[in-house]
Amino acid sequence: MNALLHHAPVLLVAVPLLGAFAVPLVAKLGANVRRSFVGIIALLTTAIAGYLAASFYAAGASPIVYVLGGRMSLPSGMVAPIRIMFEVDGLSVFMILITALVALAAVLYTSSNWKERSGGPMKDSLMLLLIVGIFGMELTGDLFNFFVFLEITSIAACSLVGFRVWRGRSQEAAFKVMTLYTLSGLFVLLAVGLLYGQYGGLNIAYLATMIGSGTALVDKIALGLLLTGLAMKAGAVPMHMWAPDAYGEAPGAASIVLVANSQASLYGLFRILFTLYGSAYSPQSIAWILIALAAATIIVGVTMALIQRDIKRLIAFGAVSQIGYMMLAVGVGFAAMTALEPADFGFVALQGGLFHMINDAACIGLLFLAAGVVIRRAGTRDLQGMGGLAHSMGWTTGFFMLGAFALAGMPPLNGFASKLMIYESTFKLSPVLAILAILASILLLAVFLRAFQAAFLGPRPERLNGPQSVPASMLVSMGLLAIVVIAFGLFPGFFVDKIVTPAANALWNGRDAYIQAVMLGMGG
Amino acid sequence: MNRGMSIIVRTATRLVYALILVFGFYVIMHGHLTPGGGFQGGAVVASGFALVLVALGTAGLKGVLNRHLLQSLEEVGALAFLGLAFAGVGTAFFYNLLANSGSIFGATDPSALASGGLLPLMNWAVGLKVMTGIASILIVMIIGARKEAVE
Amino acid sequence: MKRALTVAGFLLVAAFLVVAATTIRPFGEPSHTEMDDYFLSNCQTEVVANNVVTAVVFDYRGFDTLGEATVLFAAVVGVLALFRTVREDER
Amino acid sequence: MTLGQMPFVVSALLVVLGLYALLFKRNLIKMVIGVSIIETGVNLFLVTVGYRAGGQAPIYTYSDPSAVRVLPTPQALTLTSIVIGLATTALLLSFVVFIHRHYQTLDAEKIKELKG
Repeated sequence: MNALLHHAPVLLVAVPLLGAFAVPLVAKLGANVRRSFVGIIALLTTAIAGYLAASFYAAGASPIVYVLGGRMSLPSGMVAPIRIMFEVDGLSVFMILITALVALAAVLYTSSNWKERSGGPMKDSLMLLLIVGIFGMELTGDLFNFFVFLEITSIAACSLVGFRVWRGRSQEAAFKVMTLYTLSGLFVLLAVGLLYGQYGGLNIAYLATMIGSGTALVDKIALGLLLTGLAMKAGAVPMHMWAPDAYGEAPGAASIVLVANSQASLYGLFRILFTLYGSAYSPQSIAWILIALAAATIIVGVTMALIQRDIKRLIAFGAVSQIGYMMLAVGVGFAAMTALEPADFGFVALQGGLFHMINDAACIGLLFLAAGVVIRRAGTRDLQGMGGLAHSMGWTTGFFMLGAFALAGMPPLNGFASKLMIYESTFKLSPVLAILAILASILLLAVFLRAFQAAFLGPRPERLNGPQSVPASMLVSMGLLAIVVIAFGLFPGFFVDKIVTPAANALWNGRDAYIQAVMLGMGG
Repeated sequence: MNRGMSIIVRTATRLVYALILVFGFYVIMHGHLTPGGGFQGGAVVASGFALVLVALGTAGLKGVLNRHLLQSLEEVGALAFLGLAFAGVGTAFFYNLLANSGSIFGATDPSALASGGLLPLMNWAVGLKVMTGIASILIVMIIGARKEAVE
Repeated sequence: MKRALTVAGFLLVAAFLVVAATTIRPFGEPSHTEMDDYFLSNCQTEVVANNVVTAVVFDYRGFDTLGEATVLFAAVVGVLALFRTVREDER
Repeated sequence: MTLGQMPFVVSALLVVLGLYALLFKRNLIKMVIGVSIIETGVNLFLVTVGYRAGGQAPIYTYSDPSAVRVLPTPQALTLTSIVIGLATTALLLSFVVFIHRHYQTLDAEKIKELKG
């Protein structure tokens, strides 16, 4: 194994971290130097992610273990791992690809040469820190390390939400989000403490073996705390109210990284449920709790989106409802997997749910970025005050429409491909839920058609406050996401085979491989 | 720009300030031998800065505790820590390549000051980072709150 | 109504936490200590440091410390960003 | 439950106390204090988890090499979590400063722009 590939997992965290630390120093050389520096860091990170993914799939998608500060995952004669380690399996690689895509789009978008605003270096630094935190959450194989990265994302995300200090609303949202994030982080920490106290270890694979062999009440308490904390941070009902505030108040490009952040929390939830606990504890009831929360999240997200007038809050509620779809699919998959006779539709559900994650990142990202351009151009966030923007910004109009149709699940775009898989598999478990999901999708289409009509159609407005033309880098960043939307919609089979199936396999039957990669003492 | 608290407090602060700093640096330096370390020592030093800020007022800074200087130092500390973590990348990220090496900081006696490999260096990097980081948070928040009180 | 729900939720969480605290293993008698015994017995030869906590913080779990330093860095940058001077024309 | 488990119960009660402040106090500063108390409770819990009966601090300088020692890992974890708590509190208080600047009040009930 060559050195670059060997160190790729840790470089994925270390390179953006280096960028984040160095940005304020580099910024002293001028705004353009800083922008190119951040751009190079983002490109480098994406390249490492792509390289890691390519070689991971080429090597047969077996888990990679990277031990930080040592060679072996287990010292000779030990039963418990002592060092922190990264563990990369199909699900991690899949999440890394999503994050890398979103990060590249976000950084390209912020590097536009629209008029420089104050605090640029800090914003870039915080964005990179948020990306570092998300990568760390997805790579780490250590529960406490997971908590540390969770807190990095919390702090960076809240600083970004409160970035527009002149808006009282953004401060209010930031306070609310910070409180909830801290609370969810502390729930996770409490659970980590409980598990450490019981089993004397922090490694996920080690804890999974210990939990597999015991039936302590403490495990259930820890599971409850972990699920509550992570569902809270992912923005599931009933703790969803922070999400629209956060997405709505964050600066344009930061919103899409926040969506990736919610997905990373969801990843943590899946990791805990499928890898750490597996089928150890009364999983049927947990699966149904997940499904119920998911259904509530879908309904609340869509109905609240109906009554929004602020374009960013409207998209934000759409994003909340999509988190519901992912949870629904994975809940269905979990129910089918842990049933007495595992049913095959569960695997399709997992595929659909995971595929929907990358699709959601692309189309919600496209919508948020287009909305950011629209807000700057129209000088308002209120849909009633807009109108006729299609006359002067053709590309943005197209991108917004593409994102809206994809999100609502119109063929032949990517949202349709993944939602179809979710509908099919959910129908086999419960037809009512499937019909609910379809109805919610139709409502969502109506919501976005209304928003589209209000913002873009109508007579050419007399005067616009914002700048005249959209910078090329913004168009490129939206174009990147648009390509994903179209490509994944046209060739869903190819992408599901290549990247989604290994991830679904990691959830479906990858638990033993994940544990053995650490517990057999290999690595290095 | 306010003048701080009464003359008793200000005189006492001038006496104690240096001692706090020395104690903080001691805690950082002996982090691998005695209770303490980079974080704890850095917090002690930052509390010394806080004392100066509260007792002498922002006038007490006299340009020494310059905000921009502190920020740059914090970034230097963070980069140094990351660099030390990178140093062992020949084996693994965070590999302690100096411990037991017999060269600098590689003493084999665990009670020697020059033992622990990268540990003392990391303590210094983190100590620098924490003291400057907390100090700049304090300065920014105190000046920001003052501004509001004046308005 | 909302207040009643909050009170109910609070009481539920409170009871949950207190019950959780009473069901853990007895205080002062950790059952699995392989990892910590490894640190205690090998730290003086592997890391050559007398302070085991520092050895854990900077060597065995050094990556956590990097994360922790990053959290502090993020907070400093965040606070500085909030208290920055904003030009009038940006608002 | 035995009396020996009081340390765990006390840390749980601290968490409950902090939650109470967070949920039922209307002053934003008091809510921040509540978050801080929860953090303290969790940190206390982590430290108590690492206690071994009759143990000494895990530092070998000037101490009996054969003594029973408490577990070092929870202390390292607590250190990390304390710094994270500090960062969180600093950020939360900055938000409170700006909320006060905009609304001239610290009453959470009066600051309700973000609804629906």
